[in-house]
This record gives sequence, C-alpha cells and structure tokens, in this order.
Amino acid sequence: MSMMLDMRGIVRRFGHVVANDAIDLDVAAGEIVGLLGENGSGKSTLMKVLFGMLPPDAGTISFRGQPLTGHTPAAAMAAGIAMIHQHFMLVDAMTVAENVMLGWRDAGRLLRRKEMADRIRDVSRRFGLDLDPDARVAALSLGRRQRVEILKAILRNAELLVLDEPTSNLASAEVAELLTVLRRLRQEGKGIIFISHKLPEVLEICDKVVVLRAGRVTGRTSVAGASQGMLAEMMIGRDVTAPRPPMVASSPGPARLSVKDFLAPGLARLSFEIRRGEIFGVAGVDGNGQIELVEALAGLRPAGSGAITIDGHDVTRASVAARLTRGLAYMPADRGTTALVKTMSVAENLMLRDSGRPPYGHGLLLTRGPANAKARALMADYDIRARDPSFIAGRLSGGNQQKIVVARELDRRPAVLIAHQAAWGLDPGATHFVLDRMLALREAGAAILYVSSELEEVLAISDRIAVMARGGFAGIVPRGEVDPRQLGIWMAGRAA
Amino acid sequence: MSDAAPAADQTARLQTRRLRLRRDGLGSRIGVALLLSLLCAAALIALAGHNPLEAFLAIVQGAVGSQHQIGASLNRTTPYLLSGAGVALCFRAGIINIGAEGQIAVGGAGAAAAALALAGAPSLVAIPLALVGGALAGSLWAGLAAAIHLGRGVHEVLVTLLLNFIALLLVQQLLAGPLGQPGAGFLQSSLMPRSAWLSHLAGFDVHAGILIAVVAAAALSFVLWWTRFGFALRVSGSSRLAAAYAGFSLARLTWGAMLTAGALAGLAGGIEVLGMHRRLIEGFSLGFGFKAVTVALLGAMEPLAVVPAALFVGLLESGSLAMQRQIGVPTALITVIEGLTMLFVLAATAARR
Amino acid sequence: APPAAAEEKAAMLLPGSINDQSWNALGYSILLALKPHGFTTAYTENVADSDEAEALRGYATQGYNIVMGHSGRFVSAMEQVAPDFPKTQFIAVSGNEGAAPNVMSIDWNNAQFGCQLGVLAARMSKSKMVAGVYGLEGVPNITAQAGGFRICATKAGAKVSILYVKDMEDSAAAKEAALSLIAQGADVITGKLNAAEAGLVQAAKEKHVYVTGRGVDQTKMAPDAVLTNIVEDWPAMFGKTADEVKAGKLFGNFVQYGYDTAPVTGGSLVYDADKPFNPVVPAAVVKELDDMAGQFKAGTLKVEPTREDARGGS
Amino acid sequence: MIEFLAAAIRIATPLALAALGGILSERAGVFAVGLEGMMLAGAFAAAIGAWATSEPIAGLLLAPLGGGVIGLAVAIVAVRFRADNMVTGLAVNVLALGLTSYLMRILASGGRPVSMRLPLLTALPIPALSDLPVIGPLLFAQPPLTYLTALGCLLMTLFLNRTQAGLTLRATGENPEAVFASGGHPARVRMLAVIACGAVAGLGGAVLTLQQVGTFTDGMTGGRGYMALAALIVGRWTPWGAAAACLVFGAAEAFELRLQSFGVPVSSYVVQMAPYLIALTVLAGLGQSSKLPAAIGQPLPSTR
Ligand SMILES: Nc1ncnc2c1ncn2[C@@H]1O[C@H](COP(=O)(O)OP(=O)(O)OP(=O)(O)O)[C@@H](O)[C@H]1O
Ligand SMILES: Nc1ncnc2c1ncn2[C@@H]1O[C@H](COP(=O)(O)OP(=O)(O)OP(=O)(O)O)[C@@H](O)[C@H]1O
Ligand SMILES: [Mg+2]
Ligand SMILES: [Mg+2]
Repeated sequence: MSMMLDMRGIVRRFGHVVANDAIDLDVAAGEIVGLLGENGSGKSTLMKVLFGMLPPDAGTISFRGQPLTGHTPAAAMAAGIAMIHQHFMLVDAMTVAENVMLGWRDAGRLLRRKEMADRIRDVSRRFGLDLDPDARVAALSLGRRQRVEILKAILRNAELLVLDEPTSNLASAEVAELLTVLRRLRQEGKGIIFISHKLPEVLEICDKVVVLRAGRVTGRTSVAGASQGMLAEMMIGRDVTAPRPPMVASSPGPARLSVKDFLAPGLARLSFEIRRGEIFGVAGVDGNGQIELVEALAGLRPAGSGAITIDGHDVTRASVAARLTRGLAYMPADRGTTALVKTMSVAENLMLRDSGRPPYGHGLLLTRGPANAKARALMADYDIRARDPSFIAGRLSGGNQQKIVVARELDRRPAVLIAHQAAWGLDPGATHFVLDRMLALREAGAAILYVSSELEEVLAISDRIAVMARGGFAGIVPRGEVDPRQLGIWMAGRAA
Repeated sequence: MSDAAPAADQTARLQTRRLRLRRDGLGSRIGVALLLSLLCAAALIALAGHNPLEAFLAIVQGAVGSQHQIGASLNRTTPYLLSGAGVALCFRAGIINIGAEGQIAVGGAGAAAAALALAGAPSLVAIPLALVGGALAGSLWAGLAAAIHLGRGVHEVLVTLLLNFIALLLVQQLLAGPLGQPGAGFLQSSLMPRSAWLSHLAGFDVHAGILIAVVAAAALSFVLWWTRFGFALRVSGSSRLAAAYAGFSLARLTWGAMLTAGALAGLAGGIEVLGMHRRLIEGFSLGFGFKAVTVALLGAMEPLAVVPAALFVGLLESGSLAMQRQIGVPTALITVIEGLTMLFVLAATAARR
Repeated sequence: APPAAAEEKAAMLLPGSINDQSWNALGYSILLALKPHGFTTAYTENVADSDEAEALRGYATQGYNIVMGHSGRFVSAMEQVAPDFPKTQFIAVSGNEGAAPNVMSIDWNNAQFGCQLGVLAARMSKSKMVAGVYGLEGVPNITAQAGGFRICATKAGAKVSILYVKDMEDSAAAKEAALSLIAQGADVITGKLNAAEAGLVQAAKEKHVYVTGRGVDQTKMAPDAVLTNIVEDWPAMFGKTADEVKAGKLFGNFVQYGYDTAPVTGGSLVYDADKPFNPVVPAAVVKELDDMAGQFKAGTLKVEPTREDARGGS
Repeated sequence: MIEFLAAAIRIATPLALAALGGILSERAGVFAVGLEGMMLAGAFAAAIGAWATSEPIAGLLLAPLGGGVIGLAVAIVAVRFRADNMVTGLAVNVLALGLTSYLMRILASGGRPVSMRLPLLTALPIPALSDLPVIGPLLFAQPPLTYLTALGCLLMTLFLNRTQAGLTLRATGENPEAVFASGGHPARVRMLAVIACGAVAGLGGAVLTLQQVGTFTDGMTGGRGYMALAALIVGRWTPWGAAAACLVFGAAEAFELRLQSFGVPVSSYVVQMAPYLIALTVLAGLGQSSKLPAAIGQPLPSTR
C-alpha cells in the first residue's frame, strides 16, 4: 500500500535532549493514526518537523511521493499538510473569515471577501461546524475556535491533517462533535494524525497507534484488538502506575476559607467553605472560570460582590500583600511569567513574596546573607537541583522551577493554600512529591483549594470534589461518593 | 550563625555575578558596540575631509588634556549621571520615562526660585535648600506624568514626551515673567546670590555636583540591590504579573520610580543652575533628557554602571567641543556618535535576551 | 603657552548652525569680516547653552584676543569666565549689558529700524493692517524691534498684529503664523526670526503680500514681495571695536549703534546691491523714511518701546 | 473660517503622512517612536534631491529613500535584534538629527554655507472641482503631497482591509505566531512594514521642505513626528482616524496662532502650550488604549 506520508529516521536534538531519536511514521490516505506518549516524549517535536517549523537533524520525509526537505510551514501547507496546534494559531481580534483568509492563496491578493464568506458558510454547513464568517474569534468558545482551525484545513484542501492534543481543552460533547468531523474527513480520504493523552478516544477514533517514549518508537499497533492497558504499558514501560497517596479521612475542623455569594466577571455566584485539614478539589475543563476563581481569591482580580474570609477575617477587598499576611498561599498555573521571575536567581524567587519578612528582609532592607542561607536550606528540603542560590531560575528544568514555587508557598506555613495546576508539566516523580507535600500541609491543618484539569490528580488527593462549569460549580461531592459518570455529565455541562 | 557564612555567600554571589557577566559577555558586547560606532564616526570624519585619528586625538585632549579639561568634563558628566541614573531606575521597573528633559528644566527653575528667595541666607542653608527645591520641582513634574499615566492609562512615553514640550515653555514663561531679570539682554533670571553658588573643588574647575551625582548613583544602586523597593522594581521590570503576584503595588512602584527619577533630574537641573550658569537661562536643559536615555542604556540600566556611561558621554562631548575648536570637525558628529552608540548597544545587549 | 608672535586671533561661538541662512550665517559673516582687520579666525557652531562657558574658556586659553558669542545669551557665561582672562576681549553680539573690564555687548538700535519698518508697512498697506512675527517674547532686542514697529505703524495709521512663534528656527510654523495673519487681513508682514524668517517670505510670496526680510538673499527668494531687508552691519560695528582691541584697549560696556552713531549705524535698509527699497515703494515714502533717519540721527525722534508695545495680539 | 480650515489642513498634512507610515509599523507590531527621525531624514533627502537637480520631483523621489534608511535601522535593531522598540525609536531620532546636520556641514565643507532655495511644489487645482464654492479652494486646490495624503488614507484603508498583504500585516501585530503557522514570515513582515513606515514618514518630512518652506534647516521637524505618533494612537490605528486626529492637532495649532492675535492676557509661551495640552487632554480623555495591537512591542520568539 502506498503511503501518503512517509517519515524515516527523524532525529531532532535540543542541546543534550534527543527529542526525536530515529522515528519512522507512516500515514495512509483515509487513515487516522494515533500518536501517543508521555509528556516530553517528542510528539509535538515530530509534528513540528513534519510541518517545517523545526528542521530535523537527520531523516527524510516524503509526502504523496514528493520529498519534503528544508521546507517551511508555507511549503508544507502548499503540499497539502495542515496542522492544528495545541495552542490555537488564531488572531483573536479578527473575524473567522479573516482568520481563514490569512496566508491563503485562494483568498486572492485582493481579498475576495464575499466569495470567501460564502465558501465558509458552505463548508461549515456541510460539516456541521456552525460557524459565522463575521464572528470575531475572541468571542468564540474554545470548541468553536478549534472548528475554525479545522475549517481552515478543510478549505485549503489539506490531504493530511495533524491535530496536536485537540481534545484536552474540550468538553465531552465537543469532543464527540470533533470525532464526528474527523470520521467524515476520513471518509473523504484524508489522512489524519491524532495526538492525545486520552486513551478511550484514541481507541474510538484511530485506525492504528504509534507510541513514543523518550523520543523513540516503543510500540506500533492496529487499534483493532488493542486495549487501554496495553497502550498504557507501551507508553510508560517498566514504570508502574503512579502510586496513589494513602488518604486518611480528615477530621473536619472549623472553616478556614469561606466564600459567600461571591461574584466577579467570568464567574457565576459562588459559595463554599474549606475547613481546617481539608483538601477541596476543583476539577473541570479548562476555561470554565478556574483562572477567574483562583485569581480573585488570590487578590489579583477585583471582586464584584460577596465576601471572602480567611479564619474569620474579611479579605474580600484586601490587597495581595494583606492576604499574604492572613496566611493565604497561592501557586499560579502560569509559571513562566507570574509564579516565577525567570531572569532572577533561585534565591530571589524564593523570597519573591516574603521580601519584607525575616530571614529575607527587615523593614525596608533586604538581608541577603540570611536570605541566601535560607535559600540553601529550602533547596535541600525541597530537592531543588540548582548549583547554588544565585543560579538563574529560568535555566532550571520545569520540575525544578515548580519546586521553587512549592517551597516558597509551603514554607510560609499557610493557613489557606490555593494550588492551580500545581503538578502541571511535572514528571511522575515530581508530581508525587508535590502531592505528598499537599497532604503534609493538610495534616498540619491548612485548608487547601486544589484546582486542576487532570481529574485523576484531583480524585487522588481531595476530600471533597467540585466540578467547575460555566463559571460556577456544577456539583460538589465528598470523596467517598464520587460517581465518574456524574462527574463527566457535570463537566460537559458547558455550552458548546 | 557565624558571620563567615553570609560573607562567604556574598563573595560567592559576587563571583557568580562576575562570571555571569563574563559568560554573557555583556561588557565585551558593549565594548564592540562602542568600537563600531567609533569606526562609523571615523568614516564620517574622513568623509568631511579630516583625519579621523587627529580628530579623535583632539577629542581625547579636549576631554582629559589638562586639569581644567578634566574638570570641565566632569561638570558635563554630572547632569547625565544624575538624570541617567533615574532613567535607569525607571527602565529597570519597565517604565519608559523619557521625561528627564522637562524634569531637568523644571528642576532648574525650582532651584533658581529657591536660591533667589533665599538671598542673604548662608551657603550651608541656601545651597541645600535650593537643591531640594530643584529636586522637588522635578519630582512634581514627574509626578504629574505618573498621575496622568496611572489615572488615565495613557502610555508613559507619550505623557512624558508631551510634558517635556510643556515644561520648556513653562520655564520660558517663568523667565519672561516672575523669574526674569528685568532689563536683561536675554531670557534669564538674575544672578544667584553668591552664597548659593555651588563651590568648585580645590585645584579643579569642577563643582561639587559630581560628588552629589556619584553619591546619588551609589545610593540608587544600593536601593536597587539591597532594599525591598529595589527588589520590587526589578521584579516588576521583569514581569508585571509576577510583581502583582508578589504583592507589590504596581501603581506605588510607578510612583516611587517616577518621583525618584524626577527628583534626580530636578537635582541635575538645580546643579546646572547653581554650578554652571549661576542663573536660570532659557534653554539650559535642551537635549539632556534624551541623552539621559543613552546613558541609562549604555550603563545597562545599572545605576553604578551609569557612572562610566555618563563619564563616556561627558568626556565625548567636552572633547568634541575641543575637536571643533582645533580642527573644525562639526559637533553634529557627536550627536551622530551618540545615536550610533545607542543603536549598536541596543542591538548588542538585546541579541541574547 | 609661548606668546604667539603678534598674532591676532578672533573666535566666534554660534548658538545654531552656520547653515541657517539667517542669524547664525550672519554671525559667521561677522567673523569673516574680521579677517581684513588682520585677525585669524575660528568658530564653533551649535554651542549648547551648557557648553557656553566651556567654549569661551577654550578659546581664551588658546590665546584668542577676541572671543565673541553670537547672542545675548552669552553675556551670562562671559561674566563668569572673563575674570580669569583679563587680556581677552569678550563680546556678546546683540546683548544689552557689559561688565567691566572686558565683557562688552554690541547691538544695534532695533527700535529705530523697527519703527522705520512700521512706517513703511503702514504706507504700503492697502488694508491698513500690518503684522509682525517674532520669537522669544520679552527678550529686549525683540521687544525693541516689535515695539518700535507697533508704535510707528500705529502712528502712521495702521492696525498692528504681532505673533510669537515657539521656535525661531521652524520655518514651517513661522509660515503658518504669517498665513494666519494674512488671512486676518494683514498685507504687509515683518518679523525678526532666524532660520524661520524664510517662512515669512515664503508665505508673503504665495499670498502676494509684502514682507520685509533679513538679508539680500531673501530678496532673491521673492523679489516682488520683499520691500526691503534690515541688513545688520555687524562687520562695521565689530571692525571698529576690533581695531581698538588690537591697539590694546578693552571694553566693558554696552554699545548700541544706530542712526545716532553715524557713520556706523549698525544697520541699514537694503533691497539689493544698489537699492534700499523695492521699486514699488513710492518716492514719497522713501523720503519720509529718510527723514526719519535724519531725525533719529539728530536725536529729535526717539522710540523707546516697552513690553506692552511688543505684546502679542492686535 | 475657510482660512482656518485651510491652515489646519496644511499643518496636518506632514503629520498625517507620518502617521500613515506609523500605522504600518504599529499595526505590524513595532512602536513607531522613530517617526521624528524618519520625517527628518525624509525632509533632508527631499531637500538634497530638489537642490541638486532643481527639480522638486527628484526630491519627492528621494524622500522615501531617506526615511526608509532610518526605517531600515529600526528594522534591524528592533526586529532583527529584538531590542526595545521605544528606545530604538529614540535612538534613531538622535541619529537622524545628527546625521542630517552633519551631512549639511559636509555639503558646506567649511566654506560658504549652502543656501538652499528649493523650488516648491505648487498647488494643482483640480478642474471644475476647484471652482466649487467654499470647498473648492479648500479641498481641490492643494499641492500634490496633500492630495497624496488623502489618497494615502484611502489606499492604506484598502490595503489593510482588502488585501492579503494587509491582512498579514495586521495579523503580525496581533499574533505573529499565527502568521508563522499559516506560512507567513512575521520577521520579514515587520521589517518591511517598518521600512515602509520610514518611506511614508519621509514623504511627510518632504511636505515641509518641498511644499511649505523650500529649504532645509537642522532639526526642522521640531517634534512633529511625536505629534504624529500621538495622532495615530488617538485615531486608533486607522488611516482616517489618524488623519482626523492630525486635523484636530492642526486645528489646535491654527487656533493657538489666532488666539494670540485676539490678544489674550497671558504671554505667548502659555498660549503655545495649547497644542500639547490639547493632545494630552484628548489622550487622557480616550483613556486606556484598549485596542493597541495585541503583540505590539513584543519581540518575535527566536528560532533558536
Ligand atoms: N524549543 C525547545 N528547546 C529545548 N527543548 C525542547 C524544545 N522543544 C521541545 N524540547 C524538549 O524536547 C522534548 C520533547 O518535547 P515535545 O514537546 O515534543 O513533547 P510532547 O511529546 O509533545 O509532550 P507533551 O505531551 O507534553 O506535549 C522534551 O524534553 C522537551 O523539553
Ligand atoms: N513555533 C513558532 N510559532 C510562531 N513563531 C515562531 C515559531 N518558531 C519561530 N517563530 C518565530 O517566527 C519568526 C519567523 O519569521 P520568518 O520566517 O519571517 O523569519 P526567519 O525564519 O528568521 O527568516 P526568513 O524570513 O529569512 O525565513 C521568527 O522570528 C521565529 O522566531
Ligand atoms: Mg506536545
Ligand atoms: Mg503538548
């Protein structure tokens, strides 16, 4: 059978990291190939090489019989490859039609706006995408935005479609719709590469699966007859599944964090309490108000109405600094520009939110000697692997960067901790470490709000679980009463 | 804890900082940038039909050729150092303050007004109060910019820029009106009372301003590296989100940086008035403000490094006057060198960011 | 330094560029005019205000006998530097104060010439509305010329409007100012600007009204529009002083030339090389202006303008 | 009144041309602080061209070149080397001021100063239209660069909204990654946009030398580039909006001149503050510049 895509021996290094180590990948017309692998196993890199965004260090690509070498995204697109990136490549300030026309030869040098709008409407109807060409992208939901990307690919007559984690941001209803569209495209004879961490949907949609581990192909199988367990083993290899930390039922203490009738932009009215020694997990699809909630609690967004109290003290309108003094710790999801200052040293990042307190500072002055000593101690305690406290934080690996945040926020012995995607991008060992620390903090009597889009993680350490949808809690259940199907329904409770 | 540990920490820190400087080659890259701009300048000098070497020699002699020339160069350095250090502080905090020009002008007016009002007071009273008057006026002008920027969300570059134009007119108005010397041949105030003259240092024709400026730069460097305020400024300059997360009030930081920079620029204006002209005179501040930006950049936005940067510009300019006097190369060349230096340094320092 | 063998040297500091085709170009010509008096010359242009003292000192140190600054603004710096160089004569061009023993200011009587222009403008105006464009309100020589213009034009029966522009070098802005005055009905424009003077001439040329300029070059720009130019005779004013300095004298005073100090009057009205006025100026008017010059010379006519006479507006 | 409007148009023309250039640069994501230097270089090149050939057309052809050279400097330093846009802009302004003055001196080469009396571009009344009452002389008897400015607004609007290139340019200012992913070259787009900005702003400078003054003097733009920058922000990065803002500024300046003639009881210095105060007030009134192109001033990610 002649292959539409034929990648042979692709090698791509980043410094010492070999992201792709002699990878072969074939895709036939009318075939959906699943690409699986742990974080950092090299999936996205391989696709960027295919799409001409990264030159490979070795290997060849042939597409529909033509070699593709030293190509650019423009050449890849001209050849008939379309890529839908994990982070959409859309211009928010522009309309759907403008996004479709961007960089598209058929739109004409002088834009044929009317004709394009008609074609968009037409294809949108044919594939059930339901898109208005004049809608501004900024106003669309994530699911809709993804459809814009798919629309672009269809309109450009792409023969091969690459989707990098297309479902991680979607509600289940939206996922179902996406899979329908993909089936339709398969029928029309397109080739599709589908990257996902979610095994059930891979089994549902793909014809065959290629599994990567540490830049190498560790398995290839046809989906017929494959099981989730088999795929998981190919992905994770000898590593057993992450051990679930033992949870002792907590003895509920008095409420430490209480939120009453709280209203802010992007949020529905919220009321909840977290008690002493309790972890309150918030699951849900990203973009349903999680960021609004945690930032409002942390004092980074203005509150609309309602009340937030910490240990009985009203902090609704308190500044970030005042909340800190009340014992509120916060681990933001945005490590790159919020939680860390990448150009500063490890020591300076450790004192980021405590520079006015000993041992970091005294009055108006910084006390650098004691601060460095403290930094050394924290580096040892939290296993932050850096040469010394003056090492630049941005040069550490992601896991070590996250440990700085964890060390800083936990060392303060907070009364209340808000953790948002605290284990995001961490390898299993580091994830384990962070979750352990959360549990230790819970033992010490803190109240913890644990927000994550990884349901497994939330289930693993929460005493109570809430599901966020459309800016509010779709439901709250105690740990013992969790019904996965119910959670799924709650999560999907968001308008498409 | 023993005393040795922090000391050891400190030397380690200094060492790594030095290492980092060497590894990033920041110093050598700025050096290359300077060299390139001098090469371009040499080409331009040759184009004008002069011998570049002779011209550069004249610059060097004019800058440091005699005790007097050294003094003159130092005097020239003073306003650049003061206002450049303030601008560097703002840049560190991510605030592009290009209002030094206006702040210097208003500061000069403030110092002159204070000194004239203090006629009869002894030097020990008159000089400090007049300088404080200059610093206050400069602060006020920078504060106005901060208020409009923070209050109405207008970009600070536009606010500080427009306020520069207004400040210059304001000073002219003052000179044509209340501060003007009746019957003078030009827009100028009366001569300051002698007690308000900034004295020259023994043996040199340099006034005490340079000392004030160096102390101010050192103080600013201390603030930047050893105080919480400086820490907050550095954080907000790297990431505004991180600064907000750290609990620093961005508005307060902006006020702090702008008022400090305004005070320093105002002080620079005051020193020019008390030390150089001994009166407020129309146009005395022209061009200082933009050069303060050059200086801040050349000094890699580090107040202590602004000292050599200001010295470089000061020497260059005082040397260039001599160059035109001796061999007739137009002084516009110096503006060219300054522009080129800024560009090359920008390219060199941004390349690896 | 060894005493230069009887070499006479004169230096000029210019606040702007010698290419401005106006004030600074004039300063440069003063310097050139000293050559025939036996001086070797040097100049520095674009001297920033903060560099004035330094530049003065530089030339004085190099042994220049005469160090000139081409603006009243130099007086202040000269007063500072002069005591250190008791053998050097410092001269501020168009200043209005001196300082004993060796700082002098030389200027010409702006009021007299302003007054003549006022009468000329009033006579040549059909609308009986005339206007002047100036810079730096409040500077004495500006006040003198603008005020003299208003006093005499008003006396001669015209309405006078005066505008100040922000920048005496910005010709586009000056032209716009002139156009606004013309739009209000003014049909003779005068002014005292530097590079921006060209803007006035340009405006008058385009709108077919009369204008007075600051140099014969401007006649060439618009021979029909220019009535006359005030040509400041700095070489004569300076030549006299230079000769005396060469003879060992020092001055610490303010000398103002005018019709009353003939034969050196400090300036004259010139249209081109051989005519004082544009041929369109009627003989009667020429005579009236000549008579005024005579009265100034005799001291029977005096104009002493105040800030109020030179105020902006009409 | 007509005269007043005519004055506003005259004052606005160089500003508007420069602002049009600035729109190209800012829409592509590079702050246009260098407009002042670009205008000045354009004015200089125009003067040289017209002076050397005695043909204003030659000046017209050289002006974009002069401005473009400054644009190229910004493009290299701010786009290629990813330096701070604002400071780069300030730096080229200094450079342009120095370089034009210096080159003028070299032309004079120490001897008699060059006396540049340039032939001016004259008004080209449009037949029929220019005979209309009131608006005829106001709008249809203008010199060529004024027509060019109006035409430029029209063309620029079409370019930005109706062409693939314009779409790509706008997208580069909003989300360069999206441009990259759709096969474009954001770095190239920004470089070209900034150079084009210089060329157009250079024509703005040429208005001063070729259409208004007929000579070149040092620093003759006198801050007009900065006013153009303010205007394009006030005009929300749209050609007609920026042109309207320039007219407002032009009117403010024309008003200032007339205010003086009325004889207000304050000195000319206070009256001269009016245009800047008006600009500041308008900016403050607009408040947060919410529609700033999303990626403006942000360097492109390095490919390394
Ligand atoms: N630009 C880069 N510079 C340095 N290292 C990189 C770069 N891009 C990727 N890597 C490294 O290459 C490896 C593979 O990354 P890649 O993004 O391909 O993983 P992935 O399989 O897509 O992971 P995920 O499931 O998290 O998306 C990782 O170790 C990553 O850190
Ligand atoms: N994954 C990516 N997504 C978006 N932008 C990227 C990505 N990778 C690189 N870029 C940036 O986008 C820009 C690409 O622009 P462009 O292709 O015009 O530049 P170039 O490749 O450096 O040069 P040339 O125009 O000569 O090909 C580069 O600055 C690059 O840093
Ligand atoms: Mg990936
Ligand atoms: Mg991924």
